[in-house]
Amino acid sequence: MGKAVKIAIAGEGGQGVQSVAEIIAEAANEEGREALYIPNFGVEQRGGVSIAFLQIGEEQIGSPKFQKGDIVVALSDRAVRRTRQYVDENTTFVYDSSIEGVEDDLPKNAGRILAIPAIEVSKKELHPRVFNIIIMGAVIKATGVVSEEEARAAIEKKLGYKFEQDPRLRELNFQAISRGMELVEKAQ
Amino acid sequence: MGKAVKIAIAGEGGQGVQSVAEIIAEAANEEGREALYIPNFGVEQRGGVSIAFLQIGEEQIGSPKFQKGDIVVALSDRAVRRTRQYVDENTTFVYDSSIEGVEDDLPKNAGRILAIPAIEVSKKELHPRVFNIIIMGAVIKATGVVSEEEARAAIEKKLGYKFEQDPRLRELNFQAISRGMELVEKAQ
Amino acid sequence: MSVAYKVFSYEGEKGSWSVFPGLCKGCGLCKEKCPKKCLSWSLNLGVYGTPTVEPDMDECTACGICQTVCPDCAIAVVKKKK
Amino acid sequence: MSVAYKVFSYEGEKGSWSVFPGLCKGCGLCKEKCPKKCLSWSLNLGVYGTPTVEPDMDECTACGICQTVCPDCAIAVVKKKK
Amino acid sequence: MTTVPQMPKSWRLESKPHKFCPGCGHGLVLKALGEVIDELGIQDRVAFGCDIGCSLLAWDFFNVDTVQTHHGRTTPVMTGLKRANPDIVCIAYMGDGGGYAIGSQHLVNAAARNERITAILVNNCNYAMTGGQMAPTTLPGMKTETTPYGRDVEQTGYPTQGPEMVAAITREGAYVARGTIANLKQLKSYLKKALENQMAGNGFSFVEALSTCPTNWRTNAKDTWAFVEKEMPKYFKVGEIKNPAVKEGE
Amino acid sequence: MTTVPQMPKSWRLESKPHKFCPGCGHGLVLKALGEVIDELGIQDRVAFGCDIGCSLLAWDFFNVDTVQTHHGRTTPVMTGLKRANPDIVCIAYMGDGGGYAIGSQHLVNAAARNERITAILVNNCNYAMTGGQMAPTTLPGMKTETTPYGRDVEQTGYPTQGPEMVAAITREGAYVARGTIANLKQLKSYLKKALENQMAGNGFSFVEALSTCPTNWRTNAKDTWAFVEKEMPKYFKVGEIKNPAVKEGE
Amino acid sequence: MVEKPVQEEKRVFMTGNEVVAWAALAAKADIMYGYPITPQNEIMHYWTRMAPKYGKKFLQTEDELSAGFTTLGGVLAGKKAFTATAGPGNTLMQEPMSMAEMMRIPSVVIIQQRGGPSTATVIYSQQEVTMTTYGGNGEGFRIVYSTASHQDVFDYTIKAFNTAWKYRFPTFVLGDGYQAKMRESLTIYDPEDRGIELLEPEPFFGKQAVNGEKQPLHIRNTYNTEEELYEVLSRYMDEYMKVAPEIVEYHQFDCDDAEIVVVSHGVVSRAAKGAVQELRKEGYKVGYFRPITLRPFPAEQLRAVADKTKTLLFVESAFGQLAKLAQQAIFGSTVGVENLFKPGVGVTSEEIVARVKAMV
Amino acid sequence: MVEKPVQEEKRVFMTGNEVVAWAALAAKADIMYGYPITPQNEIMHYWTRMAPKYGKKFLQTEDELSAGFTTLGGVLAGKKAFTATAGPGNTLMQEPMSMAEMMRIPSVVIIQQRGGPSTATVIYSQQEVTMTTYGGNGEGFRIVYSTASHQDVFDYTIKAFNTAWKYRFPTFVLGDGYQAKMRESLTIYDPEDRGIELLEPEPFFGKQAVNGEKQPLHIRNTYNTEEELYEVLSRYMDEYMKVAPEIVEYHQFDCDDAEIVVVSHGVVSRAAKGAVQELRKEGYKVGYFRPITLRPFPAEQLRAVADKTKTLLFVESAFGQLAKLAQQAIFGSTVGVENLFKPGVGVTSEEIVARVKAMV
Ligand SMILES: Cc1ncc(C[n+]2csc(CCOP(=O)(O)OP(=O)(O)O)c2C)c(N)n1
Ligand SMILES: Cc1ncc(C[n+]2csc(CCOP(=O)(O)OP(=O)(O)O)c2C)c(N)n1
Ligand code: SF4
Ligand code: SF4
Ligand code: SF4
Ligand code: SF4
Ligand code: SF4
Ligand code: SF4
Ligand SMILES: [Mg+2]
Ligand SMILES: [Mg+2]
Repeated sequence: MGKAVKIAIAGEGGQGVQSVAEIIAEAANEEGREALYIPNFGVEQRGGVSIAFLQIGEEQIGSPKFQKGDIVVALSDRAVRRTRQYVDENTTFVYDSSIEGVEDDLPKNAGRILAIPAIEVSKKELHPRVFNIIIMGAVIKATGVVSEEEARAAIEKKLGYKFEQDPRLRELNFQAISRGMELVEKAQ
Repeated sequence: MGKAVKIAIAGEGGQGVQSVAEIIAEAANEEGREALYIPNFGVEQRGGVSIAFLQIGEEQIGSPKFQKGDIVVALSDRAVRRTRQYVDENTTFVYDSSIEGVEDDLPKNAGRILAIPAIEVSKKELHPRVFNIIIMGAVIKATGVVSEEEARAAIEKKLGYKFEQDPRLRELNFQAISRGMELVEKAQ
Repeated sequence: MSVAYKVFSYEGEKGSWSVFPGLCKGCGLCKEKCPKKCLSWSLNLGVYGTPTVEPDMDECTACGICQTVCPDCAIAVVKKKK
Repeated sequence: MSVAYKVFSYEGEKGSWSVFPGLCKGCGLCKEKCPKKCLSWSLNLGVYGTPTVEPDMDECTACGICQTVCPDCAIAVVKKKK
Repeated sequence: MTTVPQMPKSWRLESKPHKFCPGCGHGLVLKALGEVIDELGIQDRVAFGCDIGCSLLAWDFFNVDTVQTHHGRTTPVMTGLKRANPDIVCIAYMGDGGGYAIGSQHLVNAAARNERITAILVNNCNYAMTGGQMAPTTLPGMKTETTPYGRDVEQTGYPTQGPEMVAAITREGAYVARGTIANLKQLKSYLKKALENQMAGNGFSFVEALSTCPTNWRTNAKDTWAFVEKEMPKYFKVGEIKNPAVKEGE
Repeated sequence: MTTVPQMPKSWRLESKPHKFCPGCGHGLVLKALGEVIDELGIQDRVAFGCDIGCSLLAWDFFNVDTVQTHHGRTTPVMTGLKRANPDIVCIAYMGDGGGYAIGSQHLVNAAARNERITAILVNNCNYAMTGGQMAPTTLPGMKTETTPYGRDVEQTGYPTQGPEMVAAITREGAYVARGTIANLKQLKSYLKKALENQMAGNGFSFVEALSTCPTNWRTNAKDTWAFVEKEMPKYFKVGEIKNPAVKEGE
Repeated sequence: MVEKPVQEEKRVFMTGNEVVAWAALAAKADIMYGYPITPQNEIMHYWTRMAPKYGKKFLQTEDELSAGFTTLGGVLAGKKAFTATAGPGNTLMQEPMSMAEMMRIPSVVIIQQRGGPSTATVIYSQQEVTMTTYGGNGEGFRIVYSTASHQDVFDYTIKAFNTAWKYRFPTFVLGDGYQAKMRESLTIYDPEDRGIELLEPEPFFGKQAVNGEKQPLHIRNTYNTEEELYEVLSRYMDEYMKVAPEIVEYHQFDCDDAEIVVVSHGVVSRAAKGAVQELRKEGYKVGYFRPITLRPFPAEQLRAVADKTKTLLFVESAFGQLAKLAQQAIFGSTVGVENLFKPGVGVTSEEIVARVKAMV
Repeated sequence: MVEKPVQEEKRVFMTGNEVVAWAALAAKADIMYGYPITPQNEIMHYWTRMAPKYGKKFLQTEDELSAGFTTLGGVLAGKKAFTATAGPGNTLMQEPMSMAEMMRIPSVVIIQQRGGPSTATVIYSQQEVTMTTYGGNGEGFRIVYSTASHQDVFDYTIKAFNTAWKYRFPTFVLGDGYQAKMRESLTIYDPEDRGIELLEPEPFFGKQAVNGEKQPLHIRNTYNTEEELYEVLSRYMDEYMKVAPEIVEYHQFDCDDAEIVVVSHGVVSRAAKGAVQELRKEGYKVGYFRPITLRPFPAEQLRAVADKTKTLLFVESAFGQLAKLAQQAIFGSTVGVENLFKPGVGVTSEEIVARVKAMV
């Protein structure tokens, strides 16, 4: 059994981490690979840090959650603190460079730590709404679990009905993927 | 451990079998012997056959109910049919001779079968109200678990407050015990 | 299935009155409700060995109240057709 | 215990108006209820990273309704004594 | 003419005499109900559910499909049955303990959802089957096994007003009444309307029947009647509370 | 003068910001309650019980003794507490699911027994904590996760009239009202009277509060207000239903 | 001042349900919450008669859920509260007791087992063993005493209050319909006269403020993350395992040279005792083992017996509910196992004797 | 005519709760009764969206007691009725299911386990094993399938309906919060296309009269005497024991030469599988055993494994609830026992690997 790639993405409620994970999972599934995605959930409907656990591999995935991720993405200060536990020396830890005051909380034991300016790019270059798609690009670049084409196809499938009405949205999303991939490339 | 004497007394709701068993049990207890009395009970408040299981011995009694009694007393046709199961070759089976139509239902395997005219005696000689005390007399005679004096004392304790008001009642009850004992003696 | 019940029947001017001792539990509800107060305890025993009831047919109007209030359907009253 | 909250305060003719971004969840209930419609989204972010509110103190009457309807006690209004 | 007992056709002969005590009002309620089933000609499509409580003794009472359920749970069993097969005329038969105490969430929610079933609740002012403890309907001052010194309303409240409570949460379509075995004709008419209301698909129907329990009341026939006729109505008003056939204000 | 949040004294600072969603009405009900506790000066002798439902998020909300109970079971826990120590001012805080569905037997029986506790029920027209299913109080036609095509009153009945039901089984001494977070002054006055009624030993007191759940309603601030102010009162009448201080007929 | 309910040691003759009421008074219980169910009803009947004389309270609730939860409320108030139930009522009681387990709220529950499953019979069984020891959605953080005689009922009901408050695990006294309804003799006494110290319950809620200051208590049963819960449960299990050896009780005799050991609990162990005594008289090498605590289970003690004997004969008025507890507890033992299972009915000495004879 | 919900085999990617809804449709379930509880809610959400399209029904009840009892009502009407719950809801579900056991009313209950005891967490655990297999005041006359993957969830939910109606024991599909909420791929299909015959439920009630005559059915759960009950229970147990071998299911591999066999069930067995495969690659002699039916338990099958290996390593997200079932089932075996118990949290392959390595 080839080991599955383990991905955790965490952020605040509105940051769309769950849909990023879901889209990647579906893209992988479409390719016929095995994907398992599970969100964290609890008693609070809002307010907690939102975490998506995603694994992609060639064979049936084992435990739905994992102790250490291959790539862990944190998109807010609380998310940084909450996801440290999933990091070890094999982990690539990605966080948004605009997050303030977390220097001391970064997982020092991580294999790599990448700060990417996703929030800034989304606001300044693209649109805040595609922030999570930038993250998606970053994740697929960092892990290689799905190709850019597959990611595009998955987004098309998910949001195609919206793109019909406003084709510019398609472009925006696709750009967001590419930019996300670039950000990781640069940070490496 | 000396074996306890096992007694089952069964009758219709109004026949007072439970108080007979209770009084005997208390008499035995007063003497410092070990007594265990348990009534049958079920979902019907009325209408079922009432059975009292009583055991008296020198040491703590074992199981509260038993499979075969030393003496089994049945005071109605339904009681005869219901208590057959508690009879074996060591059992003395006592029933009221006025019960009709149970000839075929009597436990043929009983060690002894005694028919006693308790109902008749109570009606004709004493008073229907002391019917159960006659039965009590019969039981203590057949088993020897308590002496006549002790039985009287127990009745005094239980009904003394009534006897205060009407001393003739005391006499009636004591006579009932004696008559019950006689009936068994004669039937033997 | 049909079950046969023993019956004590009484005839009167106004009708006939029957009690089924196999059903009567001797509760006395009928007796209390008879407007003519013409029911009394009988020597016949009911299903639980308690007395059942019997009517004084001179008084009984065959009004059927006793039948109505019997929780065990132990009484059957037939009013004579006039 | 006492907890210190960051505060953005605004002074106006009728009184002072403060919001505690550490408490504000950006629900907008206050904004809808302001009789003067003088609250708007601010660039300051609240506890969940969503915008908090700020008043137009030229309009604000320090009536305190926004404080009352805030489920998180994120607003404090002090009316000037006349 | 051979004289035979005048039992409702829907009664099951094989289980008679029934298992209720002498003078028990359950027998009268079930006689009224049996006659109504006969009159409506629905014996073949009635399902009768009895609760745990003395009502359980009716598990083989009628010649109709019958299920004995758990204490307080007859309402949901019959609700589930009705939802799955609306052609069945569903009767949930229970005591005051089963309906107003342990099963009250089922009763009020079936009423609120307007389930098309008929609930019949026998109010005998006590928990009879378990030997006579206080019920929600026990009268003030009444002695029971758990109110040995008489029910103290300061401590335990007043008798539950069941039909009034049910009426308060039902809307149009519901039928709610309180009858008594002291007026069998009226009780029968309530039961009939309750079943008709179900069959018409109008909604929930509920009849409380004031009943007797001479065993636990420890009353003779005279006192039994006196209690059900005179004492109980002091706290429980007999009559129809909601009847969809009667327009509001009429 | 340093500017500090104007929280009720009885609120527990350490647990603020509280765990309710943005715009949640629970926060407003608890603000009103906190102010009442402050005004009555009873912080040291209040026990607060919260249900399972979003109310559980209030388990460390106040600086008063607090117990988080089971779904629907806050009423009995607080009843048991009050019975054992009548000096404690007992508040049972629950949602519409906890109070009118799974815990309705407790609610109606506590009311019937006239337990000297105060029950506060937050009506947000849905099961919020579990993600927005139909509640007994869901409005006709309203979409929820279990009524995806809108609540069909034919199938599931009309919104439960809780205070009306409670009022129907209580006698003298009970206080019953329905307030709304859209009128906080009034809600506060109801909560105050409810607690005073308990403290006076009069009897059960019950306040339903119409509240908001923007998360499951999926409403923005404007629609949130519109729903609680305009839609809900169509089915839920705000006002006092029973007040021992007011004589009948007044 | 109200006088003590039990003034001096005395031999009495009463039903087990009456014994429970007396024992609760002797243990200084303050308040009973309950819902009627046969065969435990008379506990409430006696309590409601006697309690007011001693300033004790009672509340009849609307169901067993409420009986359980009001009991927990009573405990929070700092009172010795208890309840009693049976059968389907015990099934419902699992919900409140699972809360007691999670929040470590001491509480005492008397169970008088009846036939099962469902309503079954109102009479008797030993079919509530699994449920009483491990019921609810959890790990059985609780203590269960199984009584065999009225003396036990008295002693262990008193003890249950101390155990519950000492260890803060809900504590069950497991009787049955026979014990509930039968009359036999026992000696009742005031525990303090015998030097048994009765623990004073501490109020959780409603403590007085000291110098106008009071640290309020916040207790919960819900956790946000799996890890938080795991940590709590691990701690509870550690504590449970640590105190278990102090709590465990059992009774055994004639096991040393026994080829067959009869293992039974509760009222059935009376029949077992008689049978073993009789068989010994006849020369059979038979022993007797009775766990008194079913939870925690006297595992080491039974294992020691199993190591020396050939066969354990489990005798129960159930389908092996005790046998399951025992087999899991002494897993690894190769002792032979035989069963005499009579769910819902009593077992007599004669049957056990016959069974043993048939085995050898 | 409404079309079939599942027209052709297809690979899908969805949550476990959605899988349950599809499986129930595929099994021709008629009606669901339910009460919300996390993590099973989405079963109802999907059902209420899809069911009306296929003429299916739904009732949201006032609590789980009602959900269980209405389900039994639905079954009496001759419909394939089912419900789903979790945690404290499962605790309450024991009351109606004890009635189903006594009256042999087939019924299907989906359990998505969450943390316990009490409200605990809404997330995940394997702590409802004891309760689901043996809950209520009885003897566990029921069948429990423990699923490990979405494919299992689909297959065994369909199977559960057949099992329940064939044997007339209430049948549980035991999942958990992870399975409920995670998304993974599986193949859904119409069972009849695969030659799986779906049993038609017979109406208990509401049968049509034939020639104006109808034999009404009277069913009860209460017996008057202990002996009557004993007779019924003995008959049930005989029947249960007789059919158990047909029902039992399990999965094992690499056990033949294993020195350690990892025993786990449900979602944890996925981690176990991965761990065993990895360990084997590294040359460790490790085997894998997974009971699929927890009740009846694959006792003989596990015993055969135990007879050949040195140690069983029980791995669970609970404190040994599976281990208890297993140890009782294979009592007499002297196999060594080790545990990796993590109540309320998941277990990963890595942990199991580490544990096994530490053992050797
Ligand atoms: C869960 C549960 N709790 C308690 C009982 C015991 N129980 C059986 S009948 C009954 C009371 C019945 O009273 P009611 O419903 O008024 O009916 P009645 O016997 O008075 O007709 C009780 C408490 C039970 N069977 N199940
Ligand atoms: C016995 C039991 N059943 C179900 C649940 C799941 N549950 C938790 S909260 C809740 C609904 C809460 O709704 P409501 O009481 O209206 O409170 P809200 O969240 O809307 O404030 C449910 C069904 C539970 N915890 N326990
Ligand atoms: S028919 Fe009427 S008058 Fe005759 S006995 Fe009956 S009640 Fe009395
Ligand atoms: S009412 Fe019926 S049962 Fe009662 S005494 Fe009269 S005839 Fe007999
Ligand atoms: S104080 Fe009044 S006017 Fe000023 S912002 Fe608030 S609501 Fe508006
Ligand atoms: S009401 Fe309060 S929390 Fe909401 S936006 Fe206004 S200040 Fe912020
Ligand atoms: S106990 Fe009462 S209610 Fe029950 S059958 Fe007897 S009289 Fe009727
Ligand atoms: S889900 Fe609704 S009720 Fe719950 S905290 Fe959020 S807004 Fe409030
Ligand atoms: Mg009653
Ligand atoms: Mg709600």
